[in-house]
Amino acid sequence: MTAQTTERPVRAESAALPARARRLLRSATLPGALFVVLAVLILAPVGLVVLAAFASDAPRPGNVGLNGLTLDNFASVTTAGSVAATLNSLKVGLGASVLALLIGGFLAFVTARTNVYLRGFLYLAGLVPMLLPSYVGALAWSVLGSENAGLLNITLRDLGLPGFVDVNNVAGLILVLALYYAPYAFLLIHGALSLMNPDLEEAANVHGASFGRVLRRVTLPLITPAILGATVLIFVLTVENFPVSQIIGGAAGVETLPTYIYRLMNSTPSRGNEAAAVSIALVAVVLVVTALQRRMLAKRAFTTVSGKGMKPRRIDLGRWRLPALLLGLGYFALSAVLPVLALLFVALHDSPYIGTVLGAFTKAGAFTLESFQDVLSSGVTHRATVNSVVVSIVAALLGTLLAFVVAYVVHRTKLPGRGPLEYVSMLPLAIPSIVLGLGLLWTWLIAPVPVYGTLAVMVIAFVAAQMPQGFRGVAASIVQVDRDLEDSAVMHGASRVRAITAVTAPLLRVGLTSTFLLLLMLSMRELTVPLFLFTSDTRLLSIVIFDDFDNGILQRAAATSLLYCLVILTLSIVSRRLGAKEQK
Amino acid sequence: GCGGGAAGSADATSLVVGGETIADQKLYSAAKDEGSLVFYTGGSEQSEKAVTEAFTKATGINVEIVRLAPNKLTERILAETGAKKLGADVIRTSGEDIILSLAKAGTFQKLTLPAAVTSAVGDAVKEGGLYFSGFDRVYSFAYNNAVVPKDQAPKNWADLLDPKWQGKLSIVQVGAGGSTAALTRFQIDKIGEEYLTKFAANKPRIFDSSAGQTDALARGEVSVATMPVATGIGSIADGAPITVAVPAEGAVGYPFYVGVGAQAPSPNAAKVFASWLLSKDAQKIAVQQGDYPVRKDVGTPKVGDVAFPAADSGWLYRADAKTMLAHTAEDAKRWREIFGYTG
Amino acid sequence: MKVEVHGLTLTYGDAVAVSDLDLTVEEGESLVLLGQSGCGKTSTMRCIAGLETPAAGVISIGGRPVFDSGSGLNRAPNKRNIGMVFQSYAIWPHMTVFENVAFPLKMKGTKGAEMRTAVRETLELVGLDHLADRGASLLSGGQMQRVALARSLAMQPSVLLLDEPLSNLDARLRHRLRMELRELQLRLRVTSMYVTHDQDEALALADRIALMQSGRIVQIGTPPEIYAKPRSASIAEFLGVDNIIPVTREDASCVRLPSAGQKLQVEPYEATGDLRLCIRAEDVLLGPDGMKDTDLGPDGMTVTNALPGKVAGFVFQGSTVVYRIRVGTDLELDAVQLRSSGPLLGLDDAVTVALPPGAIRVLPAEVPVEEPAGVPA
Amino acid sequence: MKVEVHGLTLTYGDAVAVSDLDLTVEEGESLVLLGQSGCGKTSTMRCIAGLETPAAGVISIGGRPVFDSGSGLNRAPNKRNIGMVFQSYAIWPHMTVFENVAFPLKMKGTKGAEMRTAVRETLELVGLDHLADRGASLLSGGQMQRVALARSLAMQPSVLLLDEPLSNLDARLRHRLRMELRELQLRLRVTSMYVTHDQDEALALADRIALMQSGRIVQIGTPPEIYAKPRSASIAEFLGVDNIIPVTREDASCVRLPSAGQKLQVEPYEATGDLRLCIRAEDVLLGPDGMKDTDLGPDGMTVTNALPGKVAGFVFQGSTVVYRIRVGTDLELDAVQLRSSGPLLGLDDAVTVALPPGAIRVLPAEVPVEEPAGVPA
Ligand SMILES: Nc1ncnc2c1ncn2[C@@H]1O[C@H](COP(=O)(O)OP(=O)(O)OP(=O)(O)O)[C@@H](O)[C@H]1O
Ligand SMILES: Nc1ncnc2c1ncn2[C@@H]1O[C@H](COP(=O)(O)OP(=O)(O)OP(=O)(O)O)[C@@H](O)[C@H]1O
Ligand SMILES: [Mg+2]
Ligand SMILES: [Mg+2]
Repeated sequence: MTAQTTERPVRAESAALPARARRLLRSATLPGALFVVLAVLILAPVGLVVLAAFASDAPRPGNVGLNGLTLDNFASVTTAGSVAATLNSLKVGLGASVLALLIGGFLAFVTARTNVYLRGFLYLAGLVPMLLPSYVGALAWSVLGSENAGLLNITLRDLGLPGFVDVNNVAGLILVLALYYAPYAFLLIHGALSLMNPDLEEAANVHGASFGRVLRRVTLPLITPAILGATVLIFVLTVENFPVSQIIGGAAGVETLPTYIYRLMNSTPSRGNEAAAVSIALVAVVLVVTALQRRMLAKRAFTTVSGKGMKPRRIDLGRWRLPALLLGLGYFALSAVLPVLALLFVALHDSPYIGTVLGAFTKAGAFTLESFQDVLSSGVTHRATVNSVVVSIVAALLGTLLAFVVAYVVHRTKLPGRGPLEYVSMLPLAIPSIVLGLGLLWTWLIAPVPVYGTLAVMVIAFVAAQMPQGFRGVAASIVQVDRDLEDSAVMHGASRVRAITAVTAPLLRVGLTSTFLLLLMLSMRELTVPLFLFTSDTRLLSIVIFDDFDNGILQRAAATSLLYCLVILTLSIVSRRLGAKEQK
Repeated sequence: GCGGGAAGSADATSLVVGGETIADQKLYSAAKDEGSLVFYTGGSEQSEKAVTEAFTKATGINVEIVRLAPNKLTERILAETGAKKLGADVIRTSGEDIILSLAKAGTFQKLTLPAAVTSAVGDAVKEGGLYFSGFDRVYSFAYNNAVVPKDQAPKNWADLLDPKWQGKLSIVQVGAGGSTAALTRFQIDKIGEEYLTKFAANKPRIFDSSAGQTDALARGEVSVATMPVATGIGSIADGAPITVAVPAEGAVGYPFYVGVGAQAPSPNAAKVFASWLLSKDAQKIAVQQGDYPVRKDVGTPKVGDVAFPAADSGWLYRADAKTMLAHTAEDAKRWREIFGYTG
Repeated sequence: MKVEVHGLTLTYGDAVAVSDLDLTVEEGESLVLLGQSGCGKTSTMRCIAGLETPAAGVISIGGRPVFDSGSGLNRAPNKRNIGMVFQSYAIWPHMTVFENVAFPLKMKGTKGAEMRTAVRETLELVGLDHLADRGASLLSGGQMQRVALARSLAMQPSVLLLDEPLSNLDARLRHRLRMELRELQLRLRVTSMYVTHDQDEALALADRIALMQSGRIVQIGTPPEIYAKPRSASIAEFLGVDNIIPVTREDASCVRLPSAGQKLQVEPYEATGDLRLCIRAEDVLLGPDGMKDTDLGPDGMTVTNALPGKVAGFVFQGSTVVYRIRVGTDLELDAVQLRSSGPLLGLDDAVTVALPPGAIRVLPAEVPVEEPAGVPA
Repeated sequence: MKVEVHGLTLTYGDAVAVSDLDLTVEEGESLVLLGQSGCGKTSTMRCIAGLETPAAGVISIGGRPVFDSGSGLNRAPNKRNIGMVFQSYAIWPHMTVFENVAFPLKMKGTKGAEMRTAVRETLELVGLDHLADRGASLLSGGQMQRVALARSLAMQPSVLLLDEPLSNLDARLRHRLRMELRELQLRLRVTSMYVTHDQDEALALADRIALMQSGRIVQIGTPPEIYAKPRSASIAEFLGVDNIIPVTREDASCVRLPSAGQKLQVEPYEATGDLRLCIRAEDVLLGPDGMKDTDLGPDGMTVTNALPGKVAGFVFQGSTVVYRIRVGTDLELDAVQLRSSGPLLGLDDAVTVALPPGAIRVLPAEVPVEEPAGVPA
C-alpha cells in the first residue's frame, strides 16, 4: 500500500476500504468516548425510567431485566386523575409561559429599546428573581397569598378591608411560576432585541409605518425565534416544575403532572412503574411542543437577527416613561421585595401563627431572632451550606468542561456521531427532574462504583441534569467565535489541542464564565433531583429547607431560605468578579 | 432515677438501663468501637432527634438521622437493598405493607433482643426478631387555638362534621402512608362509614402529605386538621398555637416498626441502639412525644394536661397487621371515591 | 422635490458628527455625498430622513420645513415621504419580495388591485417581477439591493436617499448595478442623494458631487469640475489621484522636491502654505534609463521633469500595467502604461519617469477649515 | 516548493465542493485561483492546508506527499509548513500585534532574542513595526491584513495560501495593498496561491491564473493568455468582458444576431454549439446616427458591423464615459468613450455602434464539462 503513494492512486476497493475504515475508526474515538460519558450520565437514567414504564416492578438493583414487560402501567395514563392532572399542567404551562413572556418581553423591550426611567435598575429587576429559587418564591407566596392566613389578607384585615387574595389555585400557580420564570423570557428576548439590526425597524419607519406598526409588523415578527424559544423553554420548565406546584397547588387540590407522578411514587404501595409511564406521557408532551417550535422556525428566515454588535435605537416613551417604570417596579415588588419581606417577617415573628401584621410592629417582643440563631448555629445548616457550595462549584466546573468538549465536537468538527451527541445532551430538558432524579438513583445504585451516598453522586446528578443548559450556553458562544481563528493557529504550527488552549478557550472566556455562572446558579437552586440522592452527610441547603417545610417548621424554613438566597447572591457576585478579573 | 447512662450500671462495660441489661459487655464495647450508626426513619425529625440525642448521651455513640417520608424512604431502602448498598444500620418506618415488603426484600437481619427487654415488650417483636414495633403513634386531630376560641373548639370526631368548619378543615390523603391508612380503617370501622361521607361534605382541604398541613394549621390557614399526635406535639414545642384533641370516641394507634439493616455497616451499634429503643428510658421519651409505648411500665402519653386512657382501656383503636393488609387497598379506594380524590 | 439644509449640526454625546452644514439638492437632481469613512455622510442623511434629531439647523423638503431647531418642528420619519435605501439593504427577511415592496403602499392605505398593480410595476422596473413570491432572505446581494430600491420607489418618494447601496457587492455586480441605478434615476428624475466613499461610483452617478470632510461640505460641483479642479491635495487623493508628493514652493511655476532637491516645472499655481504636487498615474511618462529633459519621449513629445528611477513593483491590469517606480531613496511614483506601448519592464530595471507640467497640479494639502464650505453653483 | 494536486475531490455531505481537480503550482510561482462565489476556491485551499479531509486525491508539497486517499496518509495541518492568510484575517484579538506574529515562531521553538529579531524584521517588512505592542483588535482593516500576512511570513512557509485577503477593504486601500503584496511576493519568491473572485486582482497578482467553475479548473494560463483568449463566454464575462451577446452561426467568419437578424463579420472562429459574441466596451465604436458600414468612422478607419441604436444610459468614469446603447428592442451594448473623443451624448440620443471584427471573439457559452480540465503548462 505504501508503494501507491508514488503514483496516482489506483482506487482499488481493496486498498481504499481499509484506509477509510481506519480513518473512520480513528476519528470516532473522541465522540465515542464522549458518547460513553453521556450514555452513563444521561441515557442510563432515562433508559431505566423507560424500562420502568414497561415493567411490573421498579428496575431497582437486583431486579433489572427484560422479563415481566407489560403495557399495564399506561392504563394509569388515561385515568381521570391523570387526565385532570394533564389538563391542569397544560393550563398552568400555557398560562405561565404566556404571562412570563408578557412580563419578560415587556421588561426586555423597555430596557433594551426605550428610554424608560431607571433603565439599569429595571434590567437588574429582570434578573434578580433568578437568585430566588422558584420554590423559595412559592414558599414565600404561600405565606403571602393564602386565603385565610396569608400575610396580604391579614394586612388587609388589619386595615379593616376584606381580604381577597388567594394564590392556592390554578391562577395563583400560574402567577407564581410566571414571576419566577419571566427572567428566562427576559434574557432571551433582551438578547434578540439588542442584537437586531435597527436598520430593519428604521426602514419600516421611513417607509411610512408609525411606531406601533413598526413594532407589530417588523420588530415582533423578527424576534419570533427568541419568543418561541422562550415560550417553549418556559412551558417545558413550568410543566415539569414540581416544588411550586406542590407548595402552591397541593393544598388546594390542584394536581399537575409532576405532583401526580410524585404522589404515585409516594402512595402506598409505591406505584413507581405507573409514575414512569405517566412521565413518559409528560416527555411526549414536551417533545411535541419542541418539534412544533422547530417546524414553525424552519418555515421562515430570521437571519438578520445576528450578532453584529449593533447599537439599537432607543424609542422615546414620552409620557409613558413613568407608567412603564411603575409596571417594572410592580414586577420587582411581586417577585422579590414582597417575598423576601414575607420570609423575613415569618422568620422573625415570635410564633408561626400571625394574627396581625401591622400589630406586630407595635407589640413589644413580637419579633425574635430565634429562628436565625437556630439556623445559624445549626450544624446541619453549616454542613448543608458547605455541601451546596462545594457541589455547585464542582458540578458547574465539570459541567462547563463537559459542555465545552461536547459543544466543540458538535460545532467545530466533522467527527461522526455529532448529531446524536447533541440530542443526548439536550435530552434531560425533556425529562422532568423528578423522574430524572429517580432514574439517577437507580443508575448509581446499580453502577459498580462506590459513589452512592457521597457528594460525588450529587455532582454527577447535577452535571447530567444541567447538561442541556450548559451545552446551549457554550454552543452559543462557540458559534460566535469564528473558527478561522483556531484553524489559523493550527496553520501556524500549533497542534489542535494547543490551538484550542491558546486561542479558542481564551476567546471563549466570557461565554464559558457565564455558562459556569448559570450552572452554578442552577445547581444551587436545584431541589428535585437531589431529593432522591441525598443522605444525612450529603444534605444540601435546598433539601434542608424542604425538610423543614415537610416537617411543618416554616419559620426555620423561611430563615434558611433567606440564608440560601444570600449564599446564592454572594456566589454569583464573587464568581462574576473572578470571571471579570480574568478578562484582560 | 433509672440510671440513664452507662455510669448508672454496676458493670461499667455493659449497658444497663433501669436494671435491665440492654447490651452485654462484648457487644457494647464493640458498638462503642464503631462509634456511630446511621438511622433511616420515616418519623418526624424533631421526635427522632429527641430519641437519638438521649441515646448518644447515654452511650457516646453518635446517630446520623436520614429522614424521608415513608414512601420515599421505602423506595430508597428497596433500591439500596437490591444494590447491596444499604446504608442504614437501623430503620424505622410505619405501614404494615411497607415493613412486609422490606422484610421480603431481605432488608433486615434477625436480632436477638436481651431477655429482659423481650419479656417486657411481649408481642411487639415480630417474625422472631426480624423487626419489632417501637411504639404506637396516635392519629387524632388538632386545632389552631389562636383562631379557634376555646369554647368553640372541637372535642370529638363528631364535632368536625359541624358545617362551621366548612373550608377550614383539612385532612391528608389516604395514600400518604401507614398513618392515614390506619386513620381511615379506624373511621370506617369504629366511627362508621357515613362519617367519612359527612366529613367530605364539609369540603376539607386535602393535603398530599402531612408536609404542608402542619404548617397550614400552625399559621391558621386551616383551623382544624386530623394529624398524628406526635406531629402536633412537635409543632407545639416549636411554638405553634396548636391544641391536640383527645376525642372521647377514641383514636387510632399505628405501629412504627424498627429493624436492623441486613448489611449494617455498624452492626453492633445497630443492635445496641435497636435494643435500647425498647428500654425504659427510650420508651419514656416516646410517651413524652404522645406515642403509646410497647412497654407497660412507663405510663401513657399526655397532651397538655390531658392524659390518654390506658392502652388496654379500649379507647385506643388498633388494627392488627393482618386486618390492615386485608383492608388497606379497599379502604383507600372507598376513601378516594368519597372524597372525589383522583389518582 | 428640492431639499434644503441650513446650518445642520448633529452631535452624538460630545462628538460632533455634522457641523453647521449647508446643502441644497435641486429638484430631480442626483447629488452624491462623497467622503471618507466617518466624515458624517450617513449622519447627514439620517437627519434628512428624520432618524436623528439634529442639535441645530433647518431642513426643508419641497419648500416645506420638516425640521427646525428654532421652532422645535420635527416631522416624524414616516410623515416625510422619503425613500431610503439602507447600506445594509434592511430587507425584511420575514416577508416575501412582494410583501417588502407592498409595505410602504399598505402604510399609505393603498389596497387590493391598485396596490398589487403598483407593486408589480415597480418590480418590473427593477427586473424582479419573476421573484415576487420568493422569501426576501433567499436573494443574492444584488437582488436584495433591487428590492430595497423597489421598496423605496414604490412609495413614490419626494426624495430618494441611498446609503452606500453597492458597497457590499463584488466589483462586477457593482459596475452593473451602478449603471442600472443611474439609468433609473435619469428615467424617473427623482430627487436623490447618494452616499458613497468610492470616487468611481460618485463620478458615475452624480449630477453634482458634494465632497465632505469631518462634518462639512468642502467642495461641491459637477463631476468634471471636481475631477479637473480638486481644491486640495486630500480631495485629489480621495478622487483617485495616485501620486501626491510634498513639495516646497520655488516660484509661481516651479516647485522643489524636498528630499531629492530637484526642481520641477509646473503650470502656474496660486496655492501657498503646505504644498502637494498631484499627478495621476496615467499621466506619468515612462522612458528608457538615462532619458533627460528636452529629449524626445516615447510619445514623440519633448520630455520635461525627467527623474531617474528603478522599477520597485508592477501590477498587470488587463490592458494596462501599473509600475511602481522608486526615485531616489524615499519617493515612489505610480505610472500606468498600456501593455502595447513598450516592452514589459522587470523588477529593478532602471527607468526614467517624466512628469508633464500640464498634468501636474500643485494644491494645498488641506482646504483651510475656516473657509466657508462650498456653496452650490 | 512545488505544490501538486491530483484527482482532488471534496464533498460536504452530499454536496460536491471540489471534483477531481488537478493543479500544479510551480516553485516560487504566484498562482491565482479565480472563480465565482461558491465554486470551490476556499475548499481547494483548505484541502491543501489540511483543514479538510478530501474524499479522494493526492496532494504533495515539494515532492513529498502530504495527503493520499489511497494509502490513508493525511499529514496534520501544523506539520505541512503552509502559511495561510484567511479571508477573515483570523487575527487573534486577545494578543498584541507582536504576539500574533511571534506565535508561529514559538510553535517552532524559536526563543528569546532570535525570536524577537525575527518578529521585528517581519513587522518591518510589512511596515507595522511601530504598532508591535498594539492590541491586535485595535487595528484598521488594512493593518490587520498586514498582520495576518506578517504572521504567515514569519513562519517561513514552504507555501503561502491567501484567501481573498483584500475583499473586505475599500477600493483605494485594496489597490494599494494589492501592489504591496505583489512586490513582496516578487521579492521573496515564495510559492503562493491566491484566491479571489475579482478579476482585476487576479490579473494584478498572478504569474498564472487558474479559472475555476463548479469545483473544477476550466482554464489555466498567464494573465495575458487568459485575458486574450478566454475559452468560453462565461469565462470572458468573468474576466470583465462587458458585452456578451447570443448569436447563431452563419459561416466560419460570420454570425447572426437572433433577434434583429443582422449578420456580423467576425474573425474566423471554430466554436460550435451555443455561441456568444464577446466584445469589450472599450472596443465598441460610437458614431453619429446614420453611420453605415464602409463609412469612415470617427477614428478614421472603415466602419464594420454598424448597428443603429439609442442612448439608454451613461455613466461618467473619470476620463471616460460608459454609454449603454439600446439596439433594436432587446439588445443592449456598453461602449466606453474617452471624454475627449467627442461631445457628450444625452439620454435617448440616436447613435450608431460599430463592432470591429478584430475585437470580436465568438466563443462557446460554456466549456463542455466532459472535456478534461485545463492542464498546467
Ligand atoms: N451612535 C453614534 N454614537 C457616537 N458616535 C457616532 C454614532 N454614529 C456615528 N458616530 C460618529 O459620527 C461620525 C460620523 O458618522 P457617520 O456614520 O455619519 O459616518 P459616514 O460618513 O457615514 O462613514 P462611513 O462611510 O464609514 O459609513 C463618525 O466619527 C462616527 O464615529
Ligand atoms: N461546511 C460546508 N457544508 C456544506 N457545504 C459547504 C460548506 N462549506 C462550503 N460549502 C459549499 O461548497 C461549495 C464551495 O465552497 P467554497 O467555500 O470553497 O467556495 P468559494 O469558491 O471559496 O466561494 P467564495 O468566493 O464565496 O468564498 C459551495 O457551494 C458551498 O456552498
Ligand atoms: Mg455611513
Ligand atoms: Mg471562499
